[in-house]
Amino acid sequence: MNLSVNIGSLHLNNPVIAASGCFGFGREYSEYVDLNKLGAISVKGLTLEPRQGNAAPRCAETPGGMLNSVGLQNPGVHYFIEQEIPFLRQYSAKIIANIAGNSLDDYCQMAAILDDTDIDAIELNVSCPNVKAGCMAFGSSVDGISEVVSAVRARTVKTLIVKLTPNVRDIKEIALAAERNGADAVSLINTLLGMAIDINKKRPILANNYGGLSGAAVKPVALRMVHEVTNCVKIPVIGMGGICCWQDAIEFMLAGASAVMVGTANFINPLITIEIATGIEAYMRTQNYLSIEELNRALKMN
Amino acid sequence: MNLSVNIGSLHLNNPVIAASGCFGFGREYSEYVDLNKLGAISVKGLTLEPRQGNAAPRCAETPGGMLNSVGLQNPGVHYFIEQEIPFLRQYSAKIIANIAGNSLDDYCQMAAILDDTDIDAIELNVSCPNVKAGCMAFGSSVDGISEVVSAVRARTVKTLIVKLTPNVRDIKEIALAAERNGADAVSLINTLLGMAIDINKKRPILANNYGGLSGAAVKPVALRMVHEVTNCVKIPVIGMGGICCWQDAIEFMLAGASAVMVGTANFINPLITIEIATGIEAYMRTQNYLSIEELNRALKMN
Amino acid sequence: MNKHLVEIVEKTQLNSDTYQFTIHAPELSDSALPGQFLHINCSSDVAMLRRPISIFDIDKAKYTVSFVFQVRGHGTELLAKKNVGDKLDILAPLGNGFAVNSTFKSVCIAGGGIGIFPLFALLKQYPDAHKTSIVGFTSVGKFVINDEFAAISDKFIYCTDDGSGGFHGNTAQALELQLQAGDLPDIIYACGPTMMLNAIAKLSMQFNIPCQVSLEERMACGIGACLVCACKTKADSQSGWQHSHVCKDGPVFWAQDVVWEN
Amino acid sequence: MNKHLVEIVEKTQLNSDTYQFTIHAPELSDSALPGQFLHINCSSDVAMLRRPISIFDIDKAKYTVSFVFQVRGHGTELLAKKNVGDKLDILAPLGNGFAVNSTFKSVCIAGGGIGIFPLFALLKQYPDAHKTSIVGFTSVGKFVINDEFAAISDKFIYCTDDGSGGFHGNTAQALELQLQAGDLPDIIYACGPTMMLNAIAKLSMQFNIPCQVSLEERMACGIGACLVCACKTKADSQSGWQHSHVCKDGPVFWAQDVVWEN
Ligand SMILES: Cc1cc2nc3c(=O)[nH]c(=O)nc-3n(C[C@H](O)[C@H](O)[C@H](O)COP(=O)(O)OP(=O)(O)OC[C@H]3O[C@@H](n4cnc5c(N)ncnc54)[C@H](O)[C@@H]3O)c2cc1C
Ligand SMILES: Cc1cc2nc3c(=O)[nH]c(=O)nc-3n(C[C@H](O)[C@H](O)[C@H](O)COP(=O)(O)OP(=O)(O)OC[C@H]3O[C@@H](n4cnc5c(N)ncnc54)[C@H](O)[C@@H]3O)c2cc1C
Ligand SMILES: Cc1cc2nc3c(=O)[nH]c(=O)nc-3n(C[C@H](O)[C@H](O)[C@H](O)COP(=O)(O)O)c2cc1C
Ligand SMILES: Cc1cc2nc3c(=O)[nH]c(=O)nc-3n(C[C@H](O)[C@H](O)[C@H](O)COP(=O)(O)O)c2cc1C
Ligand code: FES
Ligand code: FES
Repeated sequence: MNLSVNIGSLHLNNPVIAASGCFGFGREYSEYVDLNKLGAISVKGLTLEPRQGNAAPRCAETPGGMLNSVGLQNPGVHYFIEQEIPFLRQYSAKIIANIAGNSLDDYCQMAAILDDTDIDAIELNVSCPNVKAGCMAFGSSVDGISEVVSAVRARTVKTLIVKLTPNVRDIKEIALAAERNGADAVSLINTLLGMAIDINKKRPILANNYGGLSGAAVKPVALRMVHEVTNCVKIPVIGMGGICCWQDAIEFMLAGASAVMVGTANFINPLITIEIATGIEAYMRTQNYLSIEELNRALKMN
Repeated sequence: MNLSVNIGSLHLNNPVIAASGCFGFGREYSEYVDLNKLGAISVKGLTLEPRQGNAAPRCAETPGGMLNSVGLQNPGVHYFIEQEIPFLRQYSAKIIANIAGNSLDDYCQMAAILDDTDIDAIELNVSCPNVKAGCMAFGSSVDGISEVVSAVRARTVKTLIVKLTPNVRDIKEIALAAERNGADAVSLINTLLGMAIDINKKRPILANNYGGLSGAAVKPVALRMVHEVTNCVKIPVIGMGGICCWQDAIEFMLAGASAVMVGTANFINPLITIEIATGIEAYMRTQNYLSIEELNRALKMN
Repeated sequence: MNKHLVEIVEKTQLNSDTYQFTIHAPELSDSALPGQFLHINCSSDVAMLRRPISIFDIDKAKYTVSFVFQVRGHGTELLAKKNVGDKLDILAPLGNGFAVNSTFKSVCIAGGGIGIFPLFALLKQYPDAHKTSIVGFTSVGKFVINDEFAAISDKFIYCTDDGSGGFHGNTAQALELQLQAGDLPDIIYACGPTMMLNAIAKLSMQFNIPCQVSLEERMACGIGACLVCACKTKADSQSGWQHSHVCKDGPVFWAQDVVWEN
Repeated sequence: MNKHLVEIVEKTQLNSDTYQFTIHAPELSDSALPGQFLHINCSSDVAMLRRPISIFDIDKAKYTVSFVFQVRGHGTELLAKKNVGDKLDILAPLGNGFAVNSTFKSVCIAGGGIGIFPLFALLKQYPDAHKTSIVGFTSVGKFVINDEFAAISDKFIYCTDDGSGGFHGNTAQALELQLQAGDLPDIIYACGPTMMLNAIAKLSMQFNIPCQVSLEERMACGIGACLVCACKTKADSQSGWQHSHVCKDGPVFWAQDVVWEN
């Protein structure tokens, strides 16, 4: 049995990836998890310059999920290259640099900078709902995504994963535009834009008012979108959104995802990525699947 | 203190409405709930001809929510008029006829037919994700909604509520188009399109493959959309999506909703509509709000 | 109103994953019929749907009703954690019970797996008739409440899919042998997997014996309002069929009224 | 690794909504420091975030750690339902504890509401110093573990916001009176509502006394990975501030390092 998958030229030992923003730069979880046992780590969303992000509170629990409005706090791409890549390179997990920008130029500059570094892939975050300028604006129209993907494609030979927002009417057309313009893979879903109100204070709970919904609650929407996208693009699809256990991961892979990313579930169980990898392996063994591709083809529609 | 609200010319004794598809034609719940204590009942989505709906299974539980793919099973608008209106008229709850069609002509015919009957309002369902033709297709573009709303508006003088789908990029532009074309109010959200897979059978759980997600899980998305819409339209907004307790209802009214609809929560607690109405009243009393409009204005943004 | 907050007065674990609960519920014990079900709130979580569970036994003298359930997923798992003294929020009795006809001289029940549970209270409605019980499980290890069925029946046949005990085969096959041997009851009542019910329905038509089946479908409201629990039944319409609803029009149907799909 | 499955060995209800739990946790009792916290999984539901709760007391001899918490919402409500013998899934010890300096001759703690809990174990680190405890609640009815604080302190002042007992006012006001009267400790440790901490931070600067505060912020991961628990601290950067994280850089901060907003 073979758990490995290829996402473009990116070879993963297994299909479990830590989702961006939910695993820091790997350091924090390295105490809990053997990072060698992860397929890859998508690091916290990077910007050209360091950012302090939004004011607190940045988090609100909601039924079966949570809202966050971190707003891309990060130490900047240069700090990442100098301080974090060397740490991560100690492990066999592949390094995916998640990048976000205010402008097309930001994306291009970061892609060019990262192209010269020892990372394995770039995840183009055009789907963060928590920053004022750029980002999700690019990701929610065919024109926007085409522009940014083709521009970034021209700047890097690294495996290029485009991360899609679910806050659209038809995610298929966005995914197809990413594919057409040179993406090696798409990952989805980023968070759904949501809100929670404190009825005693009569104010939104998040200082930023709106935030991104993630966690178990979004799983049915994520799974449907992954299924839609795997059925229209030819490039690999990385599925995520509410994956909390290996059974959830199997659902996404039956829906056609070549790999899965695990976000919010890490906060509840810091060992969950490894438990999911183990569970996938056991399921494939009992069900006699020899490869992830077989699993990807196993779903029968009603 | 005054709990009554006006939705166009529709006067409700209180802001709690049973959501369409979740309360049958009131009969089933009349054993549990005094229908006189509800603001209104939006009946199961009606079509011109009787419909048998989709195959079973039509329901899947998901974290904090459920998927349904009923697909508008209903006895048709004529049966409703003859058999259900007389029953409902025994109670003071206002009657909202939720109508769905395959084509523009369906909507127009039903509106014209209902215009002559003893109902209080029409809720234009242009947001059902579970039928092949029409419906959500109308509701997910500015052109589609403009066409259907203006056509229906020309056929009826009843209060016209347009029910919006959350499966769009920008619900504000859809709401504004509904307003521009003569809607007296908008109600939102209908269900989010989702999916669940049985990993043992390797098939989608729903016979229809995809279904509509409702219940607590969707609340943050619903609340955000209601907030967006109340801040851009001038007509009343009816909020729904995951309301499970009076506190949830207050969140929606702080977000600007004039009234709320309660759907999935009825399945778990058949008394919930009344408990919510009681809770809203108690909250307004302790917080010294004299009217729902005051509550609608009370939210301070961060 | 059918909403009750009832106390669990007895809890018995029947095997590794099956439990019998008895609740104190005077109104319910008075009005409930075999074949009806309880719609049980298994969680304190406001977002978890209720779970439909059939009535297993009714004790009018003690004002109790009992039910037996197997742990399958999250809801029944939480239910199994409840203890004597805990309160249960239930909607009951829901649906239509079995048609009981006191003139019947001979009745037969056929139950597969968790399908046997609603049939026990039913048999008790026939103190005077000759009662044949055919119960089936995947394997002997899964047997529960066999003794109770054996005790109350005049003829008791048990089956296992894997042949680890009793008749090797399912209850439909066992029933067929009975019928072929000329042991023809006045009525057959069946509950279990759809494939088994389908086979039994065919047998009942072949041997011209009235037959009622209790169907299962995923439910939300349990009272006929949400329409998710659809099943195909025969109708006078052009298509010849309609969608009925298991919670309200059932769960018990006459076998001949059901449209059986293959 | 900081993930443990520990057993609850003692549970005491302190008042209508406050509980003290003691857990058997040898490793933790050995390594944990006052001011650090436990990140507790309150539910069997895989989707509920953990809840941060401070260490209240550490008993190295008995290998136990205890914590005290108030029921606020859904998570703490579920936690309160756990019983002796139940297992708790915790991440601990997390965050940085208070700085303890054995040369200090006189220390003062000021705690408001649930803010008093982390300060108890801290006082025990100062067997020889003169200890002043200022604790405050909204009203006498809310008092918990006052006796323990009184017993361990050389000077004990209690405050109520509504004047229903002790000093009428909050702990910052009570502290101010002490300082004005010339009762100047070597260090002040404070925990409680932000407004109170802000006032105490100002007093500490005014009287030039080192001061540590324990901050609260909504958390998800608890270990510095998700960045949701931001708080503003001073920085060498152009803006003069940065977002630190309560779970990892705190929860204890030097008052002078925090950017206090009004
Ligand atoms: C009328 C009726 C009577 C029943 N009587 C009994 C009984 O007496 N004893 C018994 O052990 N079981 C009985 N069942 C089946 C029982 O309802 C399911 O096993 C149970 O709902 C599964 O819930 P779960 O939380 O364990 O599983 P999950 O997989 O967590 O359930 C997820 C969802 O699917 C639904 N679901 C899953 N399996 C079934 C099923 N087979 N039938 C209906 N809904 C299902 C659940 O209700 C829930 O909404 C009955 C079902 C029906 C419809
Ligand atoms: C470092 C630290 C130490 C703490 N120590 C204690 C203690 O010893 N005793 C005690 O009673 N309380 C303590 N608290 C506060 C405690 O964490 C909250 O009261 C608790 O999380 C509320 O959860 P809930 O389920 O009751 O409320 P809910 O309203 O259901 O919580 C919803 C969400 O908001 C978060 N939240 C709500 N209030 C707070 C708050 N005040 N601080 C942080 N998160 C919050 C919850 O963690 C959860 O994610 C501490 C908080 C922090 C940050
Ligand atoms: C606290 C938090 C921070 C996040 N930050 C980022 C980010 O920096 N870049 C990004 O592409 N996605 C970010 N995400 C989105 C996740 O990577 C993921 O797409 C989403 O949370 C859905 O997956 P989940 O339900 O498993 O968490 C963040 C999510 C959370 C909860
Ligand atoms: C079983 C079911 C059937 C529904 N049928 C209809 C319908 O016929 N017409 C309609 O406009 N909305 C229908 N809805 C959507 C609800 O009215 C409501 O918009 C949605 O469920 C969100 O609210 P909730 O979370 O309170 O359920 C249905 C929802 C459910 C769960
Ligand atoms: S479960 Fe709602 S109609 Fe049957
Ligand atoms: S809670 Fe995740 S960084 Fe502090």
